[in-house]
Amino acid sequence: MLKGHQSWLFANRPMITATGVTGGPFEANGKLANDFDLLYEDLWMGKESYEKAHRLLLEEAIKMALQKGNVQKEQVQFLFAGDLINQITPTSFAARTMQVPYFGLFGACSTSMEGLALSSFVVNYQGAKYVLTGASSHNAAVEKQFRYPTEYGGQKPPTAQWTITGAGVALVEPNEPGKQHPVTTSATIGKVIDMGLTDPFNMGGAMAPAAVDTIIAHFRDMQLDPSYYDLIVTGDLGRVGHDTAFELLNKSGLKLERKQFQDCGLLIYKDEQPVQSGGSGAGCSATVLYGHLLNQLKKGTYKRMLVVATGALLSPLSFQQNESIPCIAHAVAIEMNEEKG
Amino acid sequence: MLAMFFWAFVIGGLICVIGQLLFDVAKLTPGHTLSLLVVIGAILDGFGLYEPLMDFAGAGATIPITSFGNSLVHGAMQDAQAHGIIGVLTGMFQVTSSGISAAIIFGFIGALIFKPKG
Amino acid sequence: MVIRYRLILLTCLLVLAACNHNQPGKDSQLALLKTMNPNPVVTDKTKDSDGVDEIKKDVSSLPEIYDVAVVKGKKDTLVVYKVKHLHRFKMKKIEKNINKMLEKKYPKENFTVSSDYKIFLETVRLDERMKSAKFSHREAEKQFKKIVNMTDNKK
Amino acid sequence: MMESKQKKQNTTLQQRNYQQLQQKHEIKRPVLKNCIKAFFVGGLICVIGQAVSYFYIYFFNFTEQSVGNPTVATMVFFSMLLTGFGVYDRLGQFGGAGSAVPVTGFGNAVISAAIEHRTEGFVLGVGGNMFKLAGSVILFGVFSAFVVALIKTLLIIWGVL
Repeated sequence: MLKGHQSWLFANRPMITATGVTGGPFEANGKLANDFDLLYEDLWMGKESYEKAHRLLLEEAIKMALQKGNVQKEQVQFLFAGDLINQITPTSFAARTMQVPYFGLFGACSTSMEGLALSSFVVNYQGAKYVLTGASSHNAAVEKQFRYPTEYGGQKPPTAQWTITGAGVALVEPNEPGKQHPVTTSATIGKVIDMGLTDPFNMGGAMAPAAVDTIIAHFRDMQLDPSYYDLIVTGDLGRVGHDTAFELLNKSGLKLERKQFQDCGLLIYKDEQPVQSGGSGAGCSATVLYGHLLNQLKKGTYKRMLVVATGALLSPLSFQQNESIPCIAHAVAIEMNEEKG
Repeated sequence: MLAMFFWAFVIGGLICVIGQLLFDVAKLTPGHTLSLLVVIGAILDGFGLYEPLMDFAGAGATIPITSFGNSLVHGAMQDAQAHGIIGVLTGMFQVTSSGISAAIIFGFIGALIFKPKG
Repeated sequence: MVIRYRLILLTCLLVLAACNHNQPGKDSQLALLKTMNPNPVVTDKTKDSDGVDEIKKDVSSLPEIYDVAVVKGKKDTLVVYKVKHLHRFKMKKIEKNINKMLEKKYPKENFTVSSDYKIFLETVRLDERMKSAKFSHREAEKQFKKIVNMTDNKK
Repeated sequence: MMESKQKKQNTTLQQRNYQQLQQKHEIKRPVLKNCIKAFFVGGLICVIGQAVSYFYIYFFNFTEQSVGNPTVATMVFFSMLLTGFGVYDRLGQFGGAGSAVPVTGFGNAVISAAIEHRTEGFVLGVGGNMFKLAGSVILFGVFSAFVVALIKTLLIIWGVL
């Protein structure tokens, strides 16, 4: 149900019944290694190209989610997924393997929440019984496309972010009262915001206003106060973007506490890992949400959370042609299903 | 000879500091920085300033990419002296060929035996 | 992995082989490190070393220069010197000056002037070989011509 | 220059305000520290280069003038090994321009691109992409050398020099 200007309220509260999260070697050394279902020791993952490894990450995450949800792939109606590579081939090729009707999405690093919002919408209105949604990225494959060859000795400035290697997939089903699963309650779709920043090594700074815009729109549309959520987590703003977004939000009049406002890109790695400003990539918010954050939700650490995945909609071509970096953010609210009675 | 090592270190280091300033202060990409340094090397040789620097600092001046511009001009000038103006075109790579051919050959060998580690 | 280790091994072997390829004498090993001040060499039996000593003295008197080696062959006379490091910027000028000075003073001689370490090293090696009795004058002359040629196609 | 001016005029007030605010939070590049690191890494590479050239002077028939070519080739060879074993990108992150400006950095640019695109085949991948980073260095080197040498030659012909 449309609420306000750009938000959906999911009255039927679709459930996330199972998730599958895969990661690479760098993530295995990170802070959240225990929240991954499958970690690869090698970036190649036994494949002959990074792009194929990228596909494998997503395929394995999908299999994991299906297995945990005890669902056969033939039962799944739709797959909403995407990644960062040209023409999202890794995701499309994984969809070929899975033989599930498929919507390919591109929202850069915001793909995870774009997918979750759409899946929840479809399930909420009985459009499907089982929907898979997810996003993935592979460090070497993405670096190769967006920056320099992985072995090139270019110096990354401290504002740069580290593209994570990983895939996060969720299985969304209609609500069954009493079942202890996380449910999505609402979503806000963001508009493209461009503040004229051009530095591709400072994505966080470019994406922060998009995140802020979407968060403000969410609270306006849902007529809520920030204290309603005990966690508002952004996708991959990194240190720079996160600080900027925090200041912008407080200036706008939304009263947020620092503890309540976190960032997936800052959660995933240890401080001593050489990731400069934090993690990024389509897989970043997907792996952290579907792994760590949902586990915390189930444990009761958090009651309600708003996940705001941010994406920088640039291509190597566009920034070479001196275009600025347009950005987008989508928000989905998640909480635990009410207990029976 | 020990003085040579010392000055190679200092001059080579200083040229790299110029590069670093172009990275960090002028915010140029590595591609822009290296292209600029090559052009500077060519111009310095045009004024006859690079050769003395090479005498003085040895590898400190021949190893940085600026020497690439220098030796391109050198090759062109050598041929120009021998064959007139057309030599500018034909002599260009006479002195520099080793760096480029080494990069091509080792690049290909590298592609044959190595995989990117990520 | 095995291939990589082999590659490293191969490189090491190559480097080692290159190192062993010619074992120079003890003095010449240090020719680049310290001041050698080698005696003037005359490869031609028929000539004596008087004139050569003088040339050496003349060139040594220049303030920018230390360590001079002079070799006199049948036709050419090779003058090699080391330039004090801070004067290396002006090396081309120094070379020109020496050339001019020598030609003025010894108009009959045909001079080859060089400040190249390599040429210096080779003259020291030549000197060493001359001292060992087995090295004939003809061989010395041949070696000398080789050195002079080296300066010609130095670029 | 023209372009950046135009760009500034095209930005709205809101954009400019945001850029100012963002700048406050941007982590500054440690310029001094980077320069010191670049100095030492770059200097060290040049010292290794000097050692290599003395090696060639000592054991092969190269003079100081002609030793540049084998030295450069050897340095590029070292660069290939370091690139292939995945060391050079780490060195680059530490040394910045110190490892990018020496000829080893040029070698690294060529070799890393060649290795990276091997999966697309040797013709279209390696061949087509080898110079995607280093190509501009060759282009601008050759063209500027052409201009410089042309001017100098003409000046010599006209008797100015």
